[in-house]
Amino acid sequence: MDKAYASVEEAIKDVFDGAVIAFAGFFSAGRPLELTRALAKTGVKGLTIVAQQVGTGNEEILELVVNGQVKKVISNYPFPRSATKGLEHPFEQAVRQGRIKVEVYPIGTFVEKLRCAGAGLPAFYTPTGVGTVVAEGKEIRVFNGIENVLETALPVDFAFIHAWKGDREGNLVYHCTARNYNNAMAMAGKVTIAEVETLVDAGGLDPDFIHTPGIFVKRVVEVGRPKLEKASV
Amino acid sequence: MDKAYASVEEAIKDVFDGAVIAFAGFFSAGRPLELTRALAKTGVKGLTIVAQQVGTGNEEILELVVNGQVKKVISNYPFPRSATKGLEHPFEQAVRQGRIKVEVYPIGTFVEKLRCAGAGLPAFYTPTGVGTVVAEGKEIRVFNGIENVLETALPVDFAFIHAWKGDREGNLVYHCTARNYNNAMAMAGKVTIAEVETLVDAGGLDPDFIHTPGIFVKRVVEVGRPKLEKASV
Amino acid sequence: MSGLKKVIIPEMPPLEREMIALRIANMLEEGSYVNLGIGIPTLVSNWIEGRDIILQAEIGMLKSGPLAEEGQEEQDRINASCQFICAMPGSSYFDIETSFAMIRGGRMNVAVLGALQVSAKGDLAGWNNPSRGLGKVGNIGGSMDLAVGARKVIVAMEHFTPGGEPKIMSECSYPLTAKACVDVIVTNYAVIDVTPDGLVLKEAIPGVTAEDIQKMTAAPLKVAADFKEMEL
Amino acid sequence: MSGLKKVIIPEMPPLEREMIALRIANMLEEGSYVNLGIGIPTLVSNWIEGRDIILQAEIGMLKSGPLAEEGQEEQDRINASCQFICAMPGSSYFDIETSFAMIRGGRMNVAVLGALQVSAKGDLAGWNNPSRGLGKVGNIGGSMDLAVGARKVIVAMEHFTPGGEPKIMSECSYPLTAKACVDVIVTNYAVIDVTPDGLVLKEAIPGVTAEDIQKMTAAPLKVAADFKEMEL
Repeated sequence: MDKAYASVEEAIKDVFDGAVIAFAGFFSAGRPLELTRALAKTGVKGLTIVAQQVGTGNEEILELVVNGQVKKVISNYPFPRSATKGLEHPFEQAVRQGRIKVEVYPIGTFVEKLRCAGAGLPAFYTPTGVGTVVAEGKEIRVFNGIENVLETALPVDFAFIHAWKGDREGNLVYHCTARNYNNAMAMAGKVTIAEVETLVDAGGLDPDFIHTPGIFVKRVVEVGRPKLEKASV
Repeated sequence: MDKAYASVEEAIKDVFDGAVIAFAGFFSAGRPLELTRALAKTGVKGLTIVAQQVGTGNEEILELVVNGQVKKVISNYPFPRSATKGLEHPFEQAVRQGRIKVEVYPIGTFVEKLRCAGAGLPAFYTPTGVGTVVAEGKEIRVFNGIENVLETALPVDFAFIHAWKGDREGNLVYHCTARNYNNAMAMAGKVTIAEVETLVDAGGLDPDFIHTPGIFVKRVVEVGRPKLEKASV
Repeated sequence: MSGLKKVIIPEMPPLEREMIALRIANMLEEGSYVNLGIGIPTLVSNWIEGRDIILQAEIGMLKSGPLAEEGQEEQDRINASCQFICAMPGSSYFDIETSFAMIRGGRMNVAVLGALQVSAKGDLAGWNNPSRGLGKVGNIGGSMDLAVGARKVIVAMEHFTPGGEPKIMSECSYPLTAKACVDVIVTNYAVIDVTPDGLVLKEAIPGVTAEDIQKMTAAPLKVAADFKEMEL
Repeated sequence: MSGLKKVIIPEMPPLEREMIALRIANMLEEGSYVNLGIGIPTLVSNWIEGRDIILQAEIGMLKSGPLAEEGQEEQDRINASCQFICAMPGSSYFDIETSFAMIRGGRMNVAVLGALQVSAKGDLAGWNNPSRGLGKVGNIGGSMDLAVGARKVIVAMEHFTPGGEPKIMSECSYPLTAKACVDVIVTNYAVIDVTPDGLVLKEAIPGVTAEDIQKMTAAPLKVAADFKEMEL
């Protein structure tokens, strides 16, 4: 089962207008830089972006925003940290002008929505967000004397992820805190596309230490070690 | 944070009458043999056992049953595979005679109940079990046109687990399919006790390849490599 | 004589269990992820060597390999039937919460499961034989998750119970594993598709007619336009 | 003159942010797992070197170490504030679903969080300053999970907003992070416990009286029987 693609362009060729795409990465760590850059060069538009950051600490997604490819964002920390910087930020401006819709969740809920989509579980209750705007309009239910809010799974059409090492069958290994959302998003993706720093043949990874089993991954493409500047947040 | 104990007896000293205890292991793989044997030598009783097998392929838990220490079993595959063998099996006899109560779940629901307990999520919906006895008396709810059953988290007072390697701070690594329930049960345990084949100092395990982070583990005790016969199932 | 009964079966001997497994192996597509249940389903693994099919062991392993040879057993590497197995290049181990995430999450292209009964609507009863007298408890294992989660469910079973009763029937009388989950039934006499229009007989073993199969089945069968002799 | 206003503050200079962090570090027990939020909370890490306290970085790391020195940065190892950090013997990395399982699952002994406002009942408002004008969206990050999940929540903040308004008040006017979650408030003037009986003033910095703190606080304070001068 050889899932290796020769280029990021080939690997993302079937991304369609209006697709829901999850992008892994937490600030500077674990972002699918090359896949996202390639997407910015395609004409696809009307995208829904599922990602922790949009623009701040994530210049590649910012490019999608600036290109007008983004319709909606589902996130947990989408805006610049500083209100002043935010006023000048193209994403925040697009939100203020109503050109991009935004849905925000606490990280724990955000990532569990992704995992549940991958795990075939349609919904779960969490105590996080009760009594806040996050729970507005949602069902509240008491278990063991504690209020909880009902949250639903978040499946995505494509998941763009970044791994340290991968084999041709899609087994992946991450490095340090660059792991972050990569596994949950791989699980949630109908089509999960992994850029990997190093691609090896099947058997080149220790089977006891695979972080994401290949069954969750449809395509793998080797991109080398990214050259990263420290992200501005 | 040194969590190492000198003996299994010390490590399980505070297990109390009526405790709910999860035992990892899937047939012959990944069972906490030494912890369970030590428990059989204590006088504790009225236990609720959470485990995949009871007695078949799990002779240590069978000892607890034979000793009359068990009040209830929560499981997914508790009985001998063969009906004929079952008639002679002490656990099945105890169930038939009403001395031990049994609750069964599909594996996916069983393990997710444990994970949810560890993850602070009180309940979830799953499509598994709808239209079967598993869903009797439980809430059914439609998401995206599919019926699901509401299942709740299953916290346990103690989790007995078995790891290949562990460090003194409770970080654990499992071997092959002996991993099975160990992580989910470690998460679910209010007090998680790990027997490990090899104990190392902090720093002796690769931080990228820890299967269960130490925060889920309260006590660690070194027991060496188990000598296992193939289990009769 | 009152303790005996007459059972009508074809003159042709039925398929051996290994041959049921072979027929199913031939249905599997290259590039599939497949989970094999206990019993006849496990035998499918003997027929896929060299093919691009990845087996999942629900205990927590992908690309589970053949049974380990005597002396080569690794005590920590077993399948869901508690047999010692081999690893292969590209194998991976994971925890069982992830294993069942894969299963419920629709990543299994095919699950091959045994059954006690299958209904005309594709209901599956496989985990609890009421004759055992254990009531509403029993060994569920991974069967319910597989029946619900796999994209295609193939049932591998004998056409009759050991007592000569048909196992394919209008409604299951045993406790269900899952409702309307079965796509194809392969028995030692026939291949039957479960469709929105009911059961459709696709194949029968040589020497057995569609009429014979209908007589052996306690649910109405439509005969497929391309009904044919089973080839192995 | 109409654009200016008069604010009453003590003659004594308030604590520096580093000193708020030190007071909190002294509250932490040996053997604790602790998560530090962005801002003043992060500074607590400067005061626990050599102590038996394990820090969690919610991005997915336990036993996160000190900031990496110039030239020693590993681009794949950052904390939730996007700072390059060091690993230590016993560190571990994990995915973020596991990180928040720990947090919600009650494994954090303490979370130290910043705040915009805290109410008399311990409600915390910290993620959305309405003056930014973004309505019901904003940067939530891990704050809500930490506020709900940690066994003890310590708020680290300045006593007043930059505009001189009290941040401790009867009811929060900003969007909440979580209800009734705060256990202790440590400001640059005081330590205040949140109890079922309301806010209890435990400590004030030298030269500042309980009466002064009450005047600086927009919610009623009880004065603890063991009220004392803050020691650092």
